[in-house]
Amino acid sequence: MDWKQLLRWLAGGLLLGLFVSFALGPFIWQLITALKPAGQLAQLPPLLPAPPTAQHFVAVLGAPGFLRVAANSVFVAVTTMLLAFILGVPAAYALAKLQVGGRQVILAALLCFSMFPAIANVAPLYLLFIHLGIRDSVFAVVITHSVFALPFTVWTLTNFFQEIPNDLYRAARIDGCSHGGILRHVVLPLAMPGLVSVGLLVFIFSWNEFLYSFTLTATERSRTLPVAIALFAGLHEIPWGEIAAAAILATIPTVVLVFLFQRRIISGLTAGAVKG
Amino acid sequence: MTDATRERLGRYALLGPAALFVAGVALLPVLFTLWLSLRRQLPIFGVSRFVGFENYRFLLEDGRFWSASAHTGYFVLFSVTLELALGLGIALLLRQRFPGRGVACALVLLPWAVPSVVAARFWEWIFNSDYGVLNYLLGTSVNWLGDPRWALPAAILADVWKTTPFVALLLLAGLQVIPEELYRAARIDGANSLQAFRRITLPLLMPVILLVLLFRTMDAARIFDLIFVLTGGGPANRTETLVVYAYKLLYRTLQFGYGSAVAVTTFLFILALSLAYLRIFRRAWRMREDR
Amino acid sequence: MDLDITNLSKQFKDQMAVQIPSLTIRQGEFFTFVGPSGSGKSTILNLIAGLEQPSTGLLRLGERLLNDLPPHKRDVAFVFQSYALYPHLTVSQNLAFPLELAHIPRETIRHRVQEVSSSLGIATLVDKRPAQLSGGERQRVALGRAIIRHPHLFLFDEPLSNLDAPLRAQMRKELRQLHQRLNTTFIYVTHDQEEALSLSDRIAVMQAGRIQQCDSPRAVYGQPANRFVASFFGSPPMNFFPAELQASPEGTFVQLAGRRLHIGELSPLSPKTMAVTVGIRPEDVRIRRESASEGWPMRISHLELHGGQTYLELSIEGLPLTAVERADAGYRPGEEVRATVGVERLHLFDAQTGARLTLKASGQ
Amino acid sequence: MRHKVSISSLALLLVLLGVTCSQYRAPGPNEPVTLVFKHAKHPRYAALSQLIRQFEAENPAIRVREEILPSSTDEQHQFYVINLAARADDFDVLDMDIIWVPEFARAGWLLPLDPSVTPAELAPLNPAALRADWLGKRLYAVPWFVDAGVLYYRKDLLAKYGLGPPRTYPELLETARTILGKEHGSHLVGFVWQGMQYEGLVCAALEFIRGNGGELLHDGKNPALTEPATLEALAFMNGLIRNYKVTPPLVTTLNEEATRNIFQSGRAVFMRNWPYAWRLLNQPDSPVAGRVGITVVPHFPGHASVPTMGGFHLGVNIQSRHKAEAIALVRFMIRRSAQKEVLLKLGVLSADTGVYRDPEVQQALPFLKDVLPALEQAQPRPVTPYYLMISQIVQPELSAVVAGVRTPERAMRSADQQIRHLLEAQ
Repeated sequence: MDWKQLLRWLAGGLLLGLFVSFALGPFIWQLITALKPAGQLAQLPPLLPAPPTAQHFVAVLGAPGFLRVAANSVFVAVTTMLLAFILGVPAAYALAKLQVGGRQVILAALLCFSMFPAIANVAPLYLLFIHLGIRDSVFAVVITHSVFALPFTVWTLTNFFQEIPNDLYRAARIDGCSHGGILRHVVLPLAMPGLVSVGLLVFIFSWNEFLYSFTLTATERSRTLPVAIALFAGLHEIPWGEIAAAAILATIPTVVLVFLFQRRIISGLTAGAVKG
Repeated sequence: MTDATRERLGRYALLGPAALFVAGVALLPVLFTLWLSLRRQLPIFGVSRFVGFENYRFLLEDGRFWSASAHTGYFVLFSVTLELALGLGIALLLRQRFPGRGVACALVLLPWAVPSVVAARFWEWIFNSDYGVLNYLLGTSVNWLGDPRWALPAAILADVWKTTPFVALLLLAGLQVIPEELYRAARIDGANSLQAFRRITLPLLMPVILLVLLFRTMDAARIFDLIFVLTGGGPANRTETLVVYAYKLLYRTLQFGYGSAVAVTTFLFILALSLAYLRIFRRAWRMREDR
Repeated sequence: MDLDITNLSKQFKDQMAVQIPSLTIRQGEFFTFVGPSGSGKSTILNLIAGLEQPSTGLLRLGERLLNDLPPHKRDVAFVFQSYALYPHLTVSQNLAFPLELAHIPRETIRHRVQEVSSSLGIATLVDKRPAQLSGGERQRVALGRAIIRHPHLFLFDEPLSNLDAPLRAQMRKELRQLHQRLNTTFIYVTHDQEEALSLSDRIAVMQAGRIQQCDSPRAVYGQPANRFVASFFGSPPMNFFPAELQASPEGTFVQLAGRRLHIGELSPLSPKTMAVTVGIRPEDVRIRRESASEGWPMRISHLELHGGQTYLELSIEGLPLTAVERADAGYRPGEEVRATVGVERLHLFDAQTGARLTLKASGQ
Repeated sequence: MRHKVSISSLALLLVLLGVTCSQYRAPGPNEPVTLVFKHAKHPRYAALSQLIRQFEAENPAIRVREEILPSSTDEQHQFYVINLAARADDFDVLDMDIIWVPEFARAGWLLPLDPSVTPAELAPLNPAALRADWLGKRLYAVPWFVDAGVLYYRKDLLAKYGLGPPRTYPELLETARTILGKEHGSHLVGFVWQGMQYEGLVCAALEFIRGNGGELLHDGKNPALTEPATLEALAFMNGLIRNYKVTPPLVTTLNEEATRNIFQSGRAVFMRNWPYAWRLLNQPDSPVAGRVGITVVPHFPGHASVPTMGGFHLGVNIQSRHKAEAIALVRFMIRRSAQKEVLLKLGVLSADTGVYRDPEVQQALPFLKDVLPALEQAQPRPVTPYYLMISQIVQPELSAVVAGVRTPERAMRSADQQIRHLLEAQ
């Protein structure tokens, strides 16, 4: 390796190091905050907690209903993902593989709905759920999340499905597959990497979403984590340590998923991103 | 029924459930908001009547609306540009093969896994000019969120932190499909890395760049949570964006009609931008396919 | 069972992709649609398979009307250019797939998979996935997936074009043998004229969605129905020259490159002269050394060696002419030669319509 | 194999759907009425549940379910607006920030309480707070607990230099400058208050303005922003930051908690805040525990202190299906015994002024004697249904003054115009 190349590697490593610390910095700071005793929170220095304390984590985990809310969040995110697939996969398949009239228009219209400011349509949406009688239920949240995840799901999956060679799809029809059979036997297994990434993105979206979840829920029966975190603050008093601890705890599942699937996300999006 | 009609019906049957849900849950509220925006609806004045485009006409003379538009434009321009530049840099670095690449990828992706309300709290804590870690590390005492000159840039920084991973990820995906041979050919033709980047990477990546621009612009133009938590629109309204303004009109002051009009106008701005992108987008694709 | 095609057409937006007034493909026949890309030949296969719906027309297999049947009920098998093997299934799963969908008992399936894979020489590969196979092996698996269903019709869409030359030659032979063994109708689509000639019982030459000629390989090559068909077959391709046809009491003559050739009687020629195109296959050109007195004097501009043969590039009055000679004849570039062509070897086409003009005398 | 997985997950989904749906069932005829009580997450709200159990014990036919809202007033307000505008009937009793009461009442979302709640019941309640509950001749809510701006000071520092708690703003300025001049080297600042662009800024600014005899709005309809008293007060606020450097520029990011954090870490001499901070400042791990004094917010010479009144009020959703029961709960909550619990257990200030004379209370919470004058002098923000609109107009202008990007004259002229436009538009 000559010195020029070495220099390039060093520069690249340095830059990457900078990026990574930019990405990680706020996390680490949040973790430090979560470990600081309450009295030290509004002080700097000391930079590091002395001594570190688990009091905030204990308080969060021990808070009444926190586990129930965490379970709600898991249920909502997983079900949202499933529903987005149940609705989105056939639609994406139809758009990708069957000559559906007005395909461009359908895709554009889908995109349009995701452009509308959420704060404006949350109130009418809420009215709708009152009429349907499913206010303050996880299902109201699930339905909303999956519908607002649909444009992304359909767009990305349509692209994945288009990457599947037409001949395979024709072969399956000759071999006796119905549309459902083609989806099940050919399209889904082949688009698995894409499904994994889309599923993960939808999961994260649902896990993190606040405004709809907040409006559509009223009690711990249906509340999700971001809403619960918003509830940590008192009227004037903001328990920074507990918020930091709750934020760290709430981020862990998505972080674990990102770590588990990062390879899949990248390879999955490759197929989808390219054709737009 | 012939096989052909059955077949055609089958296609729409596949689209049906998705269309039904979208129409019910997404379209209805939008229509309702459109309808509201044509009304003067002020419960505390006891007013509820149809006024046509009166609300939209009033937008023209509402200085606060225009300054919110300007802030939104500023926010979109700088956050999206920065995210694109940073994201591209990260993507180019991560394309190289090196030990620990997977871990680096995952680490860079992390901010994107944080709920945006929580991310805003992170940054509120970091920007605190008294005991925030940013001033501590920089050795400065800048009033990040309280100085009219710094508040919007600070919000942009927080947004860049949160969404650059998404941009980097999509760009990285786009980079991975550019065939390696092209770079080898360029090297043989005597191109240096900068030229290779300009002549090969950029043009071939253009469709993905445009896709990223589209999604990011759509999101950035609707920025709400982050600014609402960080500054609430202040100081001196210098960070008030369109959606923050719409929120205040709708939920703080119950101007349902006018607030809806601001929301609808925001939507129209985004729509116009997206259509412009899509147009460029289609052209870029055609160019690529012709090649 | 014969396949009857009546009045079939397929229109895509503003373009007529296929138009076939009538065609019968007989039971057990190896029938090939050949033509350049975009000539509509693959569309015909899709229409027969039911992957696309015709704009008009009827498809009948024996007594059965195919039009309203979904693809898998038409009793056809399809072999794709890309093989279309399911990448996530093993070879045996690929083979078994259509049978499983037809709810055939598991035992029967296993038996048939075994039988087919051993007959195609892929028995050792059954547990591999397509990605682990070579091109030829994939091709065999694709064939196997078609055979295993015992269909009435085999449809082949350019199945050999992804293979390299030696493998292609071998697969051609195997396909031919397979056809003999199965004694089922094969409908084959290719753009490769050589493949069409060597494999088929009958060939339909397609251009712009229409059949230009439908006949045996010998006839298609020997009596091309028009200039397009003539130019499509043969390697090197047929030479064409503008010429004039002159009718006189002494008979009919062709005025070609300064010479007047008597070609015997020609069926009705109303004007006394007409513009024609003369086609000469390279192998019909006979070359002599300069010492000969007969024929056109020419100069060899270029030689191209093809194994045992040499392609000679010549020119008459500025028009190029290709001839084929044995390689050991020892011609050199720049050499002056004379070329002759047997009158009975000339192909005459109407210069305007391109249709073949038939000589009465050389009729038989 | 694969499709079996997807089918089973679908089945699981359906089962779960069924399970959750089955939770919904209508109450039988003999079951007690269940009231839904929506309230914010107030400090130590667990104590509220005990109070509610007490109510249930007295009224066996009524069950009360608490549904807690985030304490962010924005999120609370948003929630109520969406629900009340939608005529939702699934909650009966709600708690409201004092400034929402006229708004919700005017919008017709609240049930008038005046025939049921008797004058005798209202008599002990803080009269200034109660003023916000009347619209026209009807009573739409009752004060549940109250709040008033107070001035916190560092007892130890003032004592060190032989100074007493300031009564006027010039005194405060002088005291702060004296101490800052002597305590240089430490990161001490003089006076912190809420200067972020939000409702808290209006509360703080109103104390400066009213302490100088100025007003925001006369009679709930005439803007008074351009009057000299108002402008002077705002110029003083700006001067605290830019001329006297007693208030740090970062005040533009401070809300209640941020000011408390600064003060609690021992880095400010004075702080404007609400009484809630007292308990936190005196926690064992607080650096300033035991070194804090509390007094009425200052005024300008020749005028009186007017702390801004805050607090929460209880009302009944007009769509409630159990109006009588809901009113019973509201009346229970303003009863002397309940108000005492509110003060002692919830740690908020009771609306019932009589409670403060209770010896038990005086003994348990001795600091109340310093807070009581503030509660007695406190005035609500302009009582009008349009207050929130006016506040939305005033907030950015006040913020512009505090951030130093506009002069008080320019800012208030602009606010004045917008408010006039708004009030004419009705």
